[in-house]
Amino acid sequence: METVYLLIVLAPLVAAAIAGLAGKVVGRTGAHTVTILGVGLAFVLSLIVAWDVFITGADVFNGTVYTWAVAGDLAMEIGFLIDPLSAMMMVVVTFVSLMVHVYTIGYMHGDPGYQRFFSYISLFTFAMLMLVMSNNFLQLFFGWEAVGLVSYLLIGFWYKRPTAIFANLKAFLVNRVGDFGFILGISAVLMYTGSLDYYTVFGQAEGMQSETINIWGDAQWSLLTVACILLFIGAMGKSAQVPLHVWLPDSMEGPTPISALIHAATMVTAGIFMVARMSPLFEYSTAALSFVLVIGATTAFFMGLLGLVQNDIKRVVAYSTLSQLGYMTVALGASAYAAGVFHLMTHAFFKALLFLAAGSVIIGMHHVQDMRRMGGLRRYMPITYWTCLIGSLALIGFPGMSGYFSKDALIEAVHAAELPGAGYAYWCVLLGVFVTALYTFRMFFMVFHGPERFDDETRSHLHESPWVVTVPLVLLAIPSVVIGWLTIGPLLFGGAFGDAIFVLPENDTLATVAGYFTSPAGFVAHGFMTPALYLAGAGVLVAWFLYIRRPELPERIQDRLEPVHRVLVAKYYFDDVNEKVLAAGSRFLGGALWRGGDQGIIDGVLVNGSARAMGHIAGIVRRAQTGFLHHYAFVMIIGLALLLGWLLLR
Amino acid sequence: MTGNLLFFGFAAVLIVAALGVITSRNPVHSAMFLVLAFFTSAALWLLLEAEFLAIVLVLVYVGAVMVLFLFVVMMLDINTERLREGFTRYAPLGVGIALLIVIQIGHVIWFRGADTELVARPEPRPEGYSNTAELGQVLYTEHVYAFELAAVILLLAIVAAISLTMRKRPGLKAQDVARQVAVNPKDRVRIVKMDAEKD
Amino acid sequence: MEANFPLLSVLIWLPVVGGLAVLIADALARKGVLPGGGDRWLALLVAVVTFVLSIPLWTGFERGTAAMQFVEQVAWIDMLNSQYLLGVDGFSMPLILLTTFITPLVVIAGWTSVKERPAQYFAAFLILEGLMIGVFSALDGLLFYVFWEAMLIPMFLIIGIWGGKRRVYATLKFFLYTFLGSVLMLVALIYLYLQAGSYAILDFHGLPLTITQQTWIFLAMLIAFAVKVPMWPVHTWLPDAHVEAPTGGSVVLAAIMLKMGGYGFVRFSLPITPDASMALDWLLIGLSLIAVVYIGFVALVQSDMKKLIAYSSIAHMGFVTLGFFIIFGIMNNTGSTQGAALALQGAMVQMISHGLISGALFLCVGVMYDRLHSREISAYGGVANTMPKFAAFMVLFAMANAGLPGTSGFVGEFFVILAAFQANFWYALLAATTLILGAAYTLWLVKRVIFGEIANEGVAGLKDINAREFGLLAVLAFGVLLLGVWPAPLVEVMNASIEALLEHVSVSRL
Amino acid sequence: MVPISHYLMLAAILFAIGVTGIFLNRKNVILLLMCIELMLLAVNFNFIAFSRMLDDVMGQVFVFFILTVAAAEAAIGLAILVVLFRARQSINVEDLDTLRG
Repeated sequence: METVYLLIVLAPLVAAAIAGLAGKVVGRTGAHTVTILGVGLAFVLSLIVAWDVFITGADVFNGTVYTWAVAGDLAMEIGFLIDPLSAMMMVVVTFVSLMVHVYTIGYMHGDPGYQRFFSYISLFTFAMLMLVMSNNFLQLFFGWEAVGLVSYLLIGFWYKRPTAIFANLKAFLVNRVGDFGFILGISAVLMYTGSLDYYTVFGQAEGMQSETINIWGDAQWSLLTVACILLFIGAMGKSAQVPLHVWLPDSMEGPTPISALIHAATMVTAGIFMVARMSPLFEYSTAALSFVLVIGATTAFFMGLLGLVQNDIKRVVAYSTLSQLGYMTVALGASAYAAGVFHLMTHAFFKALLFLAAGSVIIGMHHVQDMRRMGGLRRYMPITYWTCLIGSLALIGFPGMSGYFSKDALIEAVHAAELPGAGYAYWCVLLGVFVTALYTFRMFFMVFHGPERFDDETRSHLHESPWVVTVPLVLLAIPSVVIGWLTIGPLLFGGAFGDAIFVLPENDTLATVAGYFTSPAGFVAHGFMTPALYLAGAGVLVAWFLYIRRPELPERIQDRLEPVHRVLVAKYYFDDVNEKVLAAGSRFLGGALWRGGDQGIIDGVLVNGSARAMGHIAGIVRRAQTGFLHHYAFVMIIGLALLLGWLLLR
Repeated sequence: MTGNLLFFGFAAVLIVAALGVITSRNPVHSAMFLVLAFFTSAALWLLLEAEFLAIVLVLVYVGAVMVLFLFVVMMLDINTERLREGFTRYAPLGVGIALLIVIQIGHVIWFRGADTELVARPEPRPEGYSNTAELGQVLYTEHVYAFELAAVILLLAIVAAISLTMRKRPGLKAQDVARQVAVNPKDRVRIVKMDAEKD
Repeated sequence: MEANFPLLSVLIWLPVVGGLAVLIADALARKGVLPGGGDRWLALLVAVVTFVLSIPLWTGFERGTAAMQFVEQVAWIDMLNSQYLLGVDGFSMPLILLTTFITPLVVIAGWTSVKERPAQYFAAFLILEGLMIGVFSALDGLLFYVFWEAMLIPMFLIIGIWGGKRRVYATLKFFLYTFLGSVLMLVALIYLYLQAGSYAILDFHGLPLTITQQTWIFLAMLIAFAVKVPMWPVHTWLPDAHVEAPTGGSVVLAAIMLKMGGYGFVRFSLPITPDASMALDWLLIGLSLIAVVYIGFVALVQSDMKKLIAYSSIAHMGFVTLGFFIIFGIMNNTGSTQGAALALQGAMVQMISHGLISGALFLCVGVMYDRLHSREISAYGGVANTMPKFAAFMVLFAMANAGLPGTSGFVGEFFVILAAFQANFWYALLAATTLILGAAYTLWLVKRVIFGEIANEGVAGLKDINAREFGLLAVLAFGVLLLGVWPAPLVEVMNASIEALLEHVSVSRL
Repeated sequence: MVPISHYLMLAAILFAIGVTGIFLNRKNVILLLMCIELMLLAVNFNFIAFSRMLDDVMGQVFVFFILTVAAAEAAIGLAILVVLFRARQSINVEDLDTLRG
């Protein structure tokens, strides 16, 4: 089996290398053929692996590929851990990646950086697979940073655009802030366990509870809590949780396929995956779980609100992604890891679908992204319309759709949680459902219904996208509908994740949910007894009322709630604080240290100052060196006389 | 007593000559006074039975060095007036210090040196004593290296003096064979293309 | 190769003699005896042969032992009991290889860009190479000192003759700074000689010294090594020297000369004065962390590319000294040497990796400077449009500089941060800020230089790198990636020496 | 014979005159050189006197070498003087201050 795993990882890498290094040789067709083949191979093999793991019930594979380095007696290795969690992630990653590859043929048609783009997304697939298949922290961190790198390259893919290269720098730096915490978390884990291997570390998690660390003054902190919170800061960066979310909306500067693949379906969920993977650690730290819960809830609700005031179609979807990531995080905080990961999977499908649909709209509109200049597109782009509708329904949790199962399960789990902050989290996720429905259908109605707000020139070119674009849409729409129905049973309540996810009995909120789960149909029926469903319905209705029935109303509401609107448009001033305080502050500090410290004190006072002092002293001393022989003779003679006198008088 | 008489006579002349050296307005006179000082010194050294050195002093100093001095003084057209500016400015200081030194040394000699060999009169050398032979004995045996070194220093002085004062005359036509051989046609010949003149 | 082949001597003297040969060949070419232009080929030949000869050092190196290998011993100055004693262990061998690896690249880099006195330029680098290998392989204190000082001369000439506008100021600063340090080191060496009765460094290691003696020796050597590393606050010579130095000079300075300071710490300070090192580790750690954080901020605001990279060098070298001096805290906290080994390992790998990365970055700046004759960031913008291949390399090296996993820049930083946590939470926290700061200054540089619209006509007229430059950068890129993906061979070479050193320092001398 | 002390006294006076000469003629290089010769002569006197007193020929050997070196010194000094005069048309010490910083 090991060869298969290696092949899964290496096929995209080799394809990326061919497309990237020999792009001119293989040409455009060659580039997309070879990368699609590579990723396709990885997908097929991932399916086989998943079949093996879930259906056949193969043992967990935990093996080393090669030893990266041995320092002292600490062996750092590159290896694979194939268990249900990673098998599921592999399928999701390779499937969405494959769809995006195909879609890209249409979307990037005619772009001069065609080969480069395929190389990057294949490379991304490789990095993401390394991340999810890792069996140790080192490789996890490698994949973690590597996906960040590719994300950086892809956001800045159109490197001539000032906004794009600003966004990619910002994305990388914000991610680095997360990684800063992440690497410290890994250090904490290593310090106690003396190992970077997952299983070794998890085996000692229980003992780590009683360990303390002295950070400030005499206060003793639980090492486990510190480690978990630090690790979670890494997840906050990658999965864009408040306050490290600021990079994700800006990352929409990248081409749309990237937004679908990296900034919706896979990379941003790496943080969720990581926390789920670390469940044996997080479970023992209530404080850390609480922290996760509150951060997630805040992201879920408040980022959703921002989606209401955006006019760029991609940004609406981006804020919805933020909000949904918050949902997943909430689930993690409530110890419902399985629900979080389940939502991760369903979200990967329907959000990729929504992004690709948005991309399809953008192709149709000739790269216009402002929803205020769209409307009534339903007639021109039927396939996009229907697939987008499916995606939207899945997103808001329409009964029976995949999103319904995952979201409902996690809301119920949060409801059952008893951690500090669980009440706040519950209200956030519940209200979030209404907000989600509102902004989703606001977008949907503004784009596909209502009056046409574009000129005739655009209308003449408007038509459905080519098949390479629509086929992935359809292929993604299928799992968006059915995947929840099919997998909720085994994944959430059937213990399909096995030992990959560890939950303490007293934290097991999903067990409470399992109490009223009999079958998928029964779960749908149960949904009608919870407020979430009605809130979602209300959201759709309000959207319909505001944007179809009375389109003049939003303006008036906006005027009435001017302060609120201003705060929302300014995105809670996060960007302003970051730019004006943190970035400008750093530059100011750097300048002050450089001019004041290096040039002023060290060079000015110490280095050149000592040189000046030396010159000054020499200036005094050199007056003795007149250069006149008689002065020297005089001094010599005086000296002689004094010496003689001294000899005589002594 | 003739010894005493001779000593005081020569000593007086020596001091007068030395004073002449430093006070003469004309450098030629100074040089001449110096010659006189050397002569009297040679005589005094003879009294000390250092015959060889006395002769050397006359031959080398009077015969060679002082002649050199005179040459230079006469050859160079020196404005002595400017050189004597401020002649007396530091004179009191110089004389004072000189007196101080003399008094100090005298003090050492007369008071510290009383009742020692210093005030004793040395016995005359026995018959047949040759200062030159004795000096030659040690110079060519014990101090032969130093002697050779002194020779080298003198040689060096000659070479240095010549090379310092030698002048390259402008417009001197000399050949440099090495450069002539190393000539490259490219450096010498320039081929100029010109249009043929029409009309 | 038979056992008693004087490999190290050949490595030292071949480049020196080769350098002189280049000078002679040039002189003869001027006289017309030899055809001109052969000097650079000769220089390249010598550099490559030296590199090839240094490979047996790697292949023939015995991994499992900390003992000195390839030892050569010849009486030198009997009166002082000083010997011509050479040898390598796990600390010095990789550094020698780094030296022999970088020098041919420097020669190639200067192939056409050095217009003035090219023969002397290449000769200076070859002689410098020999002397640097001498520093790394000398096991006799006096011999070490001679190489250490002699090395300054070619570097002094390189900056002073082929440097930029303010080269005189830069050379003087460089020379005086390093000289100040080395004089104090000489005092310490003489004192050690008086105590030990010989100049052999290994004899110094075994000296029983009181804490007062150790402290003074430690401080005297500290200044020498701290200037070379350079540590805050004796770092200000480096930006000036780098800015004024020609490309090759910057590369050698950053890639190899800075490593001498770090090497000095492991060869002298730690083993000779372990108790003083332990007593004063707070000082070194403090200075290292200041280097990481303070210099990180300073690098952010530089407008001159070379200066920015120079400051980033200081920050990265901060990790080296941090790695060396947290070991006491770690051994104290955990009671085992595992974390300390990680720290030392990280510091050593960081040295090698920084040699490759900073060398590569300076070469990149050199490539641009050759074309536009400006080092100002503002003179560029959108280089990726006209130089795509170059841009790819530049981004790769920038990422390596920012410590991206999979590149060599990651390995050392990762090790040191992991280990620092075991000494103190705050050490690790401050050290880890380099993840943010390093990325910030490097990628901001990339953003302003490489990305964006074509900024001006100069950039519009840029030609992409030629085959020579491509090969140069590709070789370095390969090294950077190889070390990042598979550092095990390098780490393995050092392991035994590190274990032995830890064993050595953990026993108090008092 | 005269006591040795007389010679020493004479030498002291000679030396003092030489010193005074340097102060008086501080601008004329030729006279400075002559004063130095005077002082050397005084030194030689002492050597010879002590050599006589101690009956040791070493003192005279010293004088011999001093004479040699002084001759060489005078030769080179005068040569420099000539060159200097050619270049500057002056032998005034105060004009020779190019090396002063």
